[in-house]
This record gives sequence, structure tokens and C-alpha cells, in this order.
Amino acid sequence: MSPSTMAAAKKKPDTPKGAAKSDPALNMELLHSMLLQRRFEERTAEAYALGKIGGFCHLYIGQEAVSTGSLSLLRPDDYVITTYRDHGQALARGMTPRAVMAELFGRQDGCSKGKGGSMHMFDRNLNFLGGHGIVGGHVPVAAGVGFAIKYRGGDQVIICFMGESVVNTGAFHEALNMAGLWKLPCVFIIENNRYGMGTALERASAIHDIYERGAAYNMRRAQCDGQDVFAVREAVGEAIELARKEQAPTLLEVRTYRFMGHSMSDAVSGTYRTKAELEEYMKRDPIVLLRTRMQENGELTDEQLAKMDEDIKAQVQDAWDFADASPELPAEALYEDVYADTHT
Amino acid sequence: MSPSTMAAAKKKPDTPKGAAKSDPALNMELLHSMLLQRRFEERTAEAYALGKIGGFCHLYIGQEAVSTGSLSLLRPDDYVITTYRDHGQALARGMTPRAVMAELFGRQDGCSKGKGGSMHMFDRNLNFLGGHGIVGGHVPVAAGVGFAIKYRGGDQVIICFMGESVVNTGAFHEALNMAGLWKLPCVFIIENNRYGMGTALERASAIHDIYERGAAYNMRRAQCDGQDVFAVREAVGEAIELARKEQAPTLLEVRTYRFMGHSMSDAVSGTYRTKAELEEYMKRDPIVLLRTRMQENGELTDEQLAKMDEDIKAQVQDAWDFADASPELPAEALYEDVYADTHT
Amino acid sequence: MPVITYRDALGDAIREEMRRDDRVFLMGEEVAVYNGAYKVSKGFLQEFGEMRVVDTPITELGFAGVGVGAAMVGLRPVIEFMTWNFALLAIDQVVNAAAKMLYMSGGQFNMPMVFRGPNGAALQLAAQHSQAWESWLAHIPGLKVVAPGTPYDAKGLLKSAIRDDNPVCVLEGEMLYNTKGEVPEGDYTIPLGKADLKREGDHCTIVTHGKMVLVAMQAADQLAKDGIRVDVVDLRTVRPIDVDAIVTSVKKTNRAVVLEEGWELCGVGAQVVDYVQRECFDLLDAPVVRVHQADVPMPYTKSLEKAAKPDLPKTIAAVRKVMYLD
Amino acid sequence: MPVITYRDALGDAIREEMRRDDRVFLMGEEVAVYNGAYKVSKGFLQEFGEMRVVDTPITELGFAGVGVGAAMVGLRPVIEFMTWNFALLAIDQVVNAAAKMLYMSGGQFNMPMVFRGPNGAALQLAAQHSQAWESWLAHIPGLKVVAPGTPYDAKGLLKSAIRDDNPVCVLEGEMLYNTKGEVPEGDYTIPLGKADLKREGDHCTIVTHGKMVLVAMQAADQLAKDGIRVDVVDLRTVRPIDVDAIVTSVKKTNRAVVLEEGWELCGVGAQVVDYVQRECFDLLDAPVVRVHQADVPMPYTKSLEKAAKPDLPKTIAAVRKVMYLD
Ligand SMILES: Cc1ncc(C[n+]2csc(CCOP(=O)(O)OP(=O)(O)O)c2C)c(N)n1
Ligand SMILES: Cc1ncc(C[n+]2csc(CCOP(=O)(O)OP(=O)(O)O)c2C)c(N)n1
Ligand SMILES: [Mg+2]
Ligand SMILES: [Mg+2]
Repeated sequence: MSPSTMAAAKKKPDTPKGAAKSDPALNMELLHSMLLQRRFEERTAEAYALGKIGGFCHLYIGQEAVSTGSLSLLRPDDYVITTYRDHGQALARGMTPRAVMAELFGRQDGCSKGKGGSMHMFDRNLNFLGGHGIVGGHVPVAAGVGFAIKYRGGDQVIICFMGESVVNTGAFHEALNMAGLWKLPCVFIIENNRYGMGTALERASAIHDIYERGAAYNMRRAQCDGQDVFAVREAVGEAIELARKEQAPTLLEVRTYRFMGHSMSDAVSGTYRTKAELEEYMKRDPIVLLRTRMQENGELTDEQLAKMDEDIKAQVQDAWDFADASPELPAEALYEDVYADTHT
Repeated sequence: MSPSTMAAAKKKPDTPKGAAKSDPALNMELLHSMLLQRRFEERTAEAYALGKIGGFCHLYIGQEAVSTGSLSLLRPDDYVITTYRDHGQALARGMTPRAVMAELFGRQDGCSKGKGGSMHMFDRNLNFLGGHGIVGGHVPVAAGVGFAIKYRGGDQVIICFMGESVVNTGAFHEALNMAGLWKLPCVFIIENNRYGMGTALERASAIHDIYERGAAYNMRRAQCDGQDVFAVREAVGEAIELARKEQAPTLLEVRTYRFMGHSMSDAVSGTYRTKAELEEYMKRDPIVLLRTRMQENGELTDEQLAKMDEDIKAQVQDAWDFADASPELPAEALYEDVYADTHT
Repeated sequence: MPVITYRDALGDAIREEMRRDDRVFLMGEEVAVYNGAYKVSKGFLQEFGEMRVVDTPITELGFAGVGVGAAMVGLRPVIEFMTWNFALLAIDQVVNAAAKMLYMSGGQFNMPMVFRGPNGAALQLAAQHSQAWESWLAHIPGLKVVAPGTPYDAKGLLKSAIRDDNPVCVLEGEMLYNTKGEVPEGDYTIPLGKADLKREGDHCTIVTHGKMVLVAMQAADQLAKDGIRVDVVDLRTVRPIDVDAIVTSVKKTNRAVVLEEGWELCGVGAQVVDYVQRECFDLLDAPVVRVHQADVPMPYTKSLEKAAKPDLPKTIAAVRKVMYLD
Repeated sequence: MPVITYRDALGDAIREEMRRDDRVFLMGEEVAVYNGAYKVSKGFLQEFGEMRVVDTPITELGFAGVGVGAAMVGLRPVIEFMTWNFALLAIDQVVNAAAKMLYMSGGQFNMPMVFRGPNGAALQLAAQHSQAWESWLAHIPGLKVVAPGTPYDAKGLLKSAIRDDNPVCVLEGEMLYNTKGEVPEGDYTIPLGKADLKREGDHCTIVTHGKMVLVAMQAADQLAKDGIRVDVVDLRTVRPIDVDAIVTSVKKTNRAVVLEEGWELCGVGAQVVDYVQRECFDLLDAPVVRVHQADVPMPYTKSLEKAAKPDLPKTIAAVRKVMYLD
């Protein structure tokens, strides 16, 4: 990490923003959402090690405040689209752990019937538009959803999550220019976790405050702390409001960090980042930050916390069992879903 | 044209910059270069109408100060790359009118043996790396040449010309990010002639001062008047110096205008721009501006001008005759040049 | 029946579908103010307004993706590529997004959209602007691919493409836009995936599609003068391919020529050959002969360009060869 | 002879060429600090430094173009795609720039460069990450395309590719990187465009390339137990295709199976079928049978993925079918 980045990280206060207007019930929900993602991903890693999950598998641990903070603000008729690192967002949007785990296990009760897997979580009922595997590829798609909202005269918004590497892709550039030009109701959220696989942001992007790229598209831009769920809510909330009321897009850089390797086949630290750096960042675990805050506020007892954790663990175990029991699709399903056999 | 653009255009002084350090011999060369392009393109239009030239054919009339101003500053070992609108730059770089006209006629004495045509002028001896037809496609190629210069530790530069539409393409974005990140000796020159085919800049780009895109790549950026050859020389000169001495790229927006249709199959005005607008811009004919200045300075007599024009016209006629006499490639050449049959 | 151009047939198809269904919109470079680079959408902006006739920046990858997104949430985009050559920049969206979305979402998100534009060589446009992409597109499961050769087929197939709930690639021809033919007024559709027997004969089959249909018909005319009667099977759709129609014809003629605009290796013609040898092995009287572009990037020079393209003499020679007449 | 992995064979090839010729450099995502996504370039950064082993941003189109530019002025880039799936984003540079530059410049600018990376499906990577692109690339004049199936071939072909003055696409296999085989130390090359008869037999020919070579060899072993002897023709290069080698084999066996990893329509197999029927029409005892991926985007689920892929049982069944044994 470059010195400038370190300084920027340090500037962020450890006290969550918005603590003043603390809402205990809401905070409990946020904590639950984040803890569910955490426990879910821990079991995902376990299942992967046991060979119950295959392929590429990218965990979300460390970034839970981004999904929860953002998606806790959406209406059911809003839209979400994201990358292959999609388990956390799927859960935060309201997919059941069963549906997500079954998808990871490749079973027919999975949210994509087992055809998509870890990288391709979809849920039409939740307007969850996937899980996409081509870096940058889903950003124009998000602009297209924004276009459709405007076309219909609706007041929905779309949140498009992406890793920080995406800002270097041509797809990002082309999409953001159109979103800025046409004023589309899109909230582009960069989950800047400092690395794209083994490449540090500073080795891939000519500028390091990447939200500044928004200027090239005449787009509102902002940056916020991604370990603080309140900071995320505040920043995303402003962006959603702008998109909903004025149909104007925002490019929001959320500074976060992934606590695991890039995918299940990548070491947690070593080649491209040091253990020391990792440990430094882990001090700002988003769940610990929220929990501590709530405890200090007297909103959360140790007992409540233990109970929540227990319930969540049971729920994840239930998801595992459910997934394990769910069958793979029958052989003939291989040829289904290639074409829709409908037309208007 | 938007009011803001009109204002910007107005701000530019009609008096050429750098007039103080006027160099009559150089000015004569510049005028010759620009007038040659003009007369050449006029005859190109004629030949196209006669069916001697086919395919897409994009004339350079109105933009001659850009090619001449820029390329008059290069060393022979520097590199040039451009778009399909390449006749002017080919001539300004020193290709003979014969070689260019024969290429347009599709003959074997053409600079690309007639295989490339109007959009694909190449000359290895002049480090003229083509004429490219995919909008944006040549910009990464230019970055690659910059990379190669740096790789070898040379002090050459590459000038990469492009239309203003190019700044919206993914290829541009990806290339400029790398050029900014790696500090490549590239001079990216946007020939902002206000339109990409029938689309005004303002309808395609979210920002209108497009050189500002350079900020997204931590790249030096500038804007200049493209009808004033001295302004072009000054701006490009600074960029070349930076590239040569510090191996740093520049994004330079040169504001110009095309006096003809997009290509030979496009009307000069009508659908997307008015005759009045065209006429307004034609008042700033780059050749007239230079000529007038020289005349005012007493550097150019009417006689000299008439003689120059006559010589040039004769040279272009010679090129036409030469091209007309040059044969098309023999049938067996169809299968040549698909593969190099060499290796190291 | 009114005789109109291929261009107008396409324009009518889109216009009628846009009137019929307000989810349908047209997007691409120069489709609105400029009336289309090839004037297919003349007058559209005036009729439908700028939300439904959308000029884009030069961002093939981007606006193809915009189409994908719009289709995911229920609109029915018609995405125009100024030419299919430029679609190479967008091919990731066509192949990795549009063609796979339904499958990888487990059947949840269909893609009711059309990608269209001129395909193949026009005149002297040189290497980068003279390429025919049907075999690439036909390779990809999840896509449908049509290549109309006549105004009638253009209108009927494009309407079907717009109404289909899958991503359909429509390959038009710059050289076809001015060609004319009978086209009924008003609504009709042509089913995707069905070939059309454009000419009946019993001596030899010519299997073709798109722009080459005209060449095949000319060849049939010429050959008829020598008493050679050919079946012209116009595939119309190159994915899925109507194997039955090919086989039925070859069973009758026992000989086949495959004529296409693109390059030889792994072309549509190769696939047709495979179907023929697979299904008509014992009936074939001669190896199938293919006619296609020379295996070179397209040269600009007139004479070489002509030599590179499949054409009438080459087609006639192929038929004569497959009939052992030369 | 030392036994090494396919991965190390590739690494050795590039390393030796970089030592031999300082115009050769390696560029791509994660090739330097990370030692390559699949560790082909392990230790390269230390040996050659960051100017010759270059990590790029995620910009396939951009860095492919950087390679084109560097090649135009005399360097010899080796451009790594993390996988060929992502090369779709760069395909405009491969097809419209690299493959055409020599031709459209009238023979002035050759393109001494390599595009390489894993191609085809690994395990459970689902639709967007499991695609085999050889037929697309083979379609394009101006490219050469190789697909080594063994460590020996990988090293020899990659070295030839790097020394060739044309753009060569090298299709590796993620599932092959750990496979082992005998590879001589030091320098050797394998000519591009020449097939290799990997197994001799006289009952049936299997024509294949790349990852499927291993499957073909296994099939040959299995079939041998039933007394069926197959010729395995490993194309090694899929553009240009060694037609002679195919024909020589089929003339001996009179039967052929074509095995490939990619989809059926317009696949490499279709082209091979065309060559066979063209050149061996009177000698064939049965229609050529093809084995390929099912005509669907790749599913994630294990069982369906297995069903979608060409494999040993399907290959054996194809040979038995072409021999009328079932
Ligand atoms: C176009 C493309 N190129 C390369 C890859 C391989 N790849 C997958 S994820 C990744 C890194 C992305 O990093 P970032 O955008 O920062 O997201 P993060 O993984 O950190 O969430 C790469 C290179 C890909 N999937 N798509
Ligand atoms: C990728 C791509 N898309 C579309 C085209 C068709 N086209 C050719 S020139 C052009 C306009 C380019 O305008 P600009 O960049 O401003 O350059 P100018 O013609 O004004 O010099 C378009 C759309 C193309 N050649 N390549
Ligand atoms: Mg990241
Ligand atoms: Mg322009």
C-alpha cells in the first residue's frame, strides 16, 4: 500500500458516522445481515474444502458493510447487479441462505438451479440481476437497466457493484459515459478492496482516488469508508436519492478490504500483500465495528449477540443440509434454458 | 453547436500565435504542406466522382493545420499513427502525392500496394504506421509503440491522431490509462472537428472539454486552436518535448472543423449541421489564416503564392497521371502478404 | 404486391413492431438524427422520439450491453451495429451476456433482443470493413442468427426476430439495401429456423443464405440455359440450421454446392457439408463443393477484391464440378 | 529425458526465448508479481525485470493493442490472456489489427507476436469461463493457431510461435498445466502447420487437437483392448490445417472421427469433415462422426457439466459407430 493510501485510510474515524441518529432496531437488522454473510462465507469455505463446491469461488468476508449498507436502502422494485463476488450481496438483498448454498452446491433448488454456481447468482423475484464473471461486463448492463427505468418513466434505481479493477476497463468507460450523458438512475458502487487478484490498485490505475474518474463523465462522485456500515448508508443513501429524484447517476468509491484470498485458490497473504498489512486492515472488521458501537450504546447485550450468532449458524447449517439434500438437475435439463420457447 | 462551444471558439484569437518569432522559410514550408493537402484532396474528390477511387473516402479539408503543425515538429525516427482520415497526415509526414494517389486508385505503386486504399496508408520508411479503420482501435497500438520506445530506451515519440468521437471508446480509455500509468512517450492528438459522422460531440460525450479526460489518467492535458498552425505547433511542441525528455504522455485537444462531409457519401451540410454553421467555420480556413498572416508580414508575395499553387497543382496532376498509369497488382498477389514467410 | 427495397422492408419491419409494442426501441450509432448510416430508420426519430430511437456514442461494447440490460428487465431492444465488423468490439456482450443469460440464470432471464446491421463485404472497403460473421455467430448456443437475402425475407424474418424472446442476430447486406422485391403490406412473419426452397430443380442443390441467395438465383438462371436444374435452398436462418430442408433437397439431387460469403475454414459451409455427409452419405454422387471468400483479408484494389469474393462464375463452376461436367 | 509438466514446458519455452532474444517480452494480467494466474511465468519477474514481464490492468483490448503496436516496430510480444474467454474483449485487436496489418499495409508491417492462454473448459467454471475458441480463430486468415496437447508439443510449438513473424494464437489448457511428459532440455522447435501422428492404427482415424489429444490416446488404449487399432492424428496447428496428414491417415483407415472440445456448429471438426469428404470421398466406408461439446452454454452443476463435455466414452462410442460396431 502506498503511503498516501495509508494516510487516507487513517483519516477515516473509527467511530461510525450517523451514530447520533442511532436506531437500535435497524442496527440489529444490519448486524444480522452482516453476520449472516460472514457465517455463510465461513461455511462456504468449508464446503469448498470438502469438494461440495467447485469452480471459482470468491468470498466476501471483510466487505459485508458494503452490501448491507447499500442494499438495506433499496426498495423491492429497485435493481441490483454485481460481479462474481456475489454471495454477500445475494444474501443482503434477501435471497435465502438455502437458495444461495444450493446454488453453490450445484443443486436444482439453487437460485439459478445449479446452472450458474458461485459466480452467477440470479433471482428474478428480487430483481437481482446476477452475478457476472467478465470483469467490467455487467457495467453496461447496469446502464441498460437504468435506461429501461427511464424509458418507462419509473422511479426505481439500480445499484451496480464492482471491484476497483473495473474502472480500468473499456466497458466501464463506455457505460459511465452513457450514464452521465443520458442521466440514468444508476448508483455505481466501486468496492475498492485495494487489489484485483494480485494487482494493487496503484499498479493498475493511473490515478488512485478512483472516484475522480466520475469527472470524466460529468457524474456526481464520492468516496466513503466501506468498513463502517453507517458511512456506506449515508453515501449510498445520497446517491439513491439523487438517482430516484433526479435520475442522475453517482460514482461512489467505497474503501474496503477483503480478508480472504482473491478466490478459494489464492493464499490469504504472501505474494502481493503482507500478513502485517492484512492484520492492520482486519482491525477494522466491519462487523466488530458495528457490534462494538452497539454494545457501547447499550443496544446489544452479550446474550443477544450470542443468540443472534447461534441462530445464524443454525440457519446456515440448515442451508447446508438443504443444499446437500437437493438433487442435481436431471440429465435432460442440460438442453433446457438455452432458448426461451416463447415470443410475443 | 452549444452556446458554450461557440463562446470557446470565439475566445481564440484570429491572429496566429507565435507570430513574434516568425520564420519566413519555415512558414513557407508550412504553407506548402497545407496547400498540398488541400489541392490533393480536391483532386481526390474529383477522382472519386469519376469512379477512380472506391470505398469509403474521408477528406481532410479544413484540418490541414493539425497535420502540418504537428508533423513539422517530428524527427524522421519518430512515429505517426492515425485513423481512416489519413491522406493529409500521410502527405504532411512526407509521403509523395504519387504514392498516396496511387494507393487511392488501388494501384501497385501505392504506399500499401493498393491493398489498403484510402483508409489504410502505410509507409515503413517514414514510420507511418497507418491509417486504421476501427474507431479507437489504433490508440492502444500507439501506446504499444510508446511502450516499445521506452523498452528500447530510445528518445523517440509517437504522435497518435484521432477524431473526437474516439474519446468515448473503451479502447481509448484502456490505452490512456496504461500510457498514464507507465509514462509512455505518446502525444495523443484529438482532432476535434465537432462531429463524428452526424453526431455532434455534445450528443456523444458527457463532458464537452474533452481534453479534461486526461485527468482520469494522471496525464498532462491541453487544448488549442486547430485552425492556427502556430498554435498547433506550440501545443504539440510542448507535448513532444515532454514525451521526449520525460517520457510522459499528453492528451491534446485540437479544435478544428471539417469543411467537407464525413466521407464522400455524406452531404456537406443539411441533416446534422447547418450551412450557416459551416460557413461560419469556413471563415477560419487554416490556409487562409496562414497565408494572410504571411502576406501581412510581407513574407509572401501574390506571385510567390500563385507560383506555389501552380507547382502544387502540377505535382498533384503528376500524381494523378502516375496513379492512373500504375497497374493493379497481378492476380497472384491476392494470396501474398497474408503471412510473412520469415521467422527469427 | 408492392415492390420495395430491402432497406424499406427492414425499416417497415422495425416501424411496425415499434407501433405494435412500445417496449421495442432502436439504438445504435447514427440511427436517429442521421436517419441511419444506411437510412434504414429514416423518419423514425420524428415518429417515435429520442427515447425510442437512440443515437449512441461510438461504444459498441457499451451500447450492446445497454441492450442486454434493457432486455433483462423486459424491454425489447433492437441494437443496430453500423456494420457487423464493429460488432467485434461488442462480441463479449453478445456471446458472454446475451447468449448465456437465460442459461446461467437457470431459466430466469430471457433476452428478447435483436442485434442487427450490415454484414460482409460491400465494395472496396478493404480488410477491416469487409467481413462476414455468420459462422462465428452460428457457433454460439443461445443465439439465433438470420441472414435474409430478399426484401420479403428481410421484413418477415426481422419481425420474427423482434418478437422472439431470444437474442437474434440479423445479418443484412450493404449491397442488398437497394435491391428490390415484392413485399406485402402490413404484418407477416417468417418462422426462424426454416429454410426456403427458392428454386426447384433436380440436378444439384445449392445451399446458401444472405447476400449469396441472389448469386445462387443468377447461377440457377444461367445453368438452366444449359439444361441444368438446381434446387436453391436458402437457409434464411443459420442458427439453428434447417437440416431437414438440406437433406430433403440433397436426397433429390444427390449433389450439393454450398455458397457463402465468408471465409472457408470453419465456415457455415463446412457445417452444411457435415450435415450432408452425415445424413446423405450413401446418396451423394460427388463430394460437396464449397464456394466462399478467398482465404485472405479483403484487398482494396478492385480486381483483387473481385477475385477474392464468391461470385456467379465461381458458383457456376462449382455446380459444373459437382456434376462432373468439366 | 526429463519429465516435466505442461506448465513448465510453456514456462521454459518463453524463458529460453527471452534469454535468446531481448525483443521478446511477456505481458498480461498477473504475469509478473503473481507469477502468472496459472504460474507459467514463475520467477520471470526476478530474472527479466518489470520492463520485460509486464503486469497490466484488466484491459484485454488495450494490452492486446499494446502488443500489436510493439510488434509493429519490431519487438516480439508474448501476450497472455488469463483465459481465452476474456480474449473476446480483445478480439478486435487480434482480428482487425494483428491478422490484417501485413495485408493492408501491402506487406510492410509483419506482426511477430503471440497471443496465448488457457482455452476451453476447466472444472465447474460455468458458462462464461468455459469456452473453446479454436474454430473462431481458425476462421481468420492472417492468424496462425496452435493447440498443443502434450508438454513436448507445448514447448516446441510455443517456441516456434515466438520465432514466427506472424501473429500466432496459442491455445493451452487449464486442465493440461499439471499433466506431465518427456521434454528434452534446451532448444527445439516444432514446425507450425504440421500434424503429428500420435498413435498408429489401421481401423479408424481420430483427428483431434489440444486437450482432446489425451482423450483420444485414452480411447486408443481402450479400443486396442477390443482389437480396434486407431490412428490418432493430432493436428497440433488448427490454422493452417495439415490436410495431407488427415488424408494420408484416412486413406489408410477409411473411417474418421473428429474430436474437439468446442461446440459443433462451424467447429474445427466441421472443417475437417469437409477436407475428408473432399479428398477421400471414394474411400470412406462411413460418414465421419464428430465428438464435441453439447450445444449449450456450459452448466456449473457437476453432472451436467460432465454430460456437456466430450469425453472418453463419447469418443469410444463414436469410433464404434463409425466402424458399425454398435
Ligand atoms: C475481462 C476479464 N479479465 C480477467 C478476468 C479474471 N479476473 C477475475 S476477477 C479479477 C480481478 C478483479 O478485481 P476487482 O475488480 O478489484 O474485484 P475483486 O475481485 O477485488 O472483488 C480478474 C483479473 C475476468 N474475469 N474478466
Ligand atoms: C468501432 C467503429 N464504430 C463505428 C465506425 C463507423 N465510423 C467510421 S468514422 C465514424 C465517426 C468518427 O468520428 P470522429 O472520431 O470524430 O472522427 P472524424 O471522422 O470526425 O475525423 C464512425 C462512426 C467505425 N469505423 N468503427
Ligand atoms: Mg478489488
Ligand atoms: Mg470528428
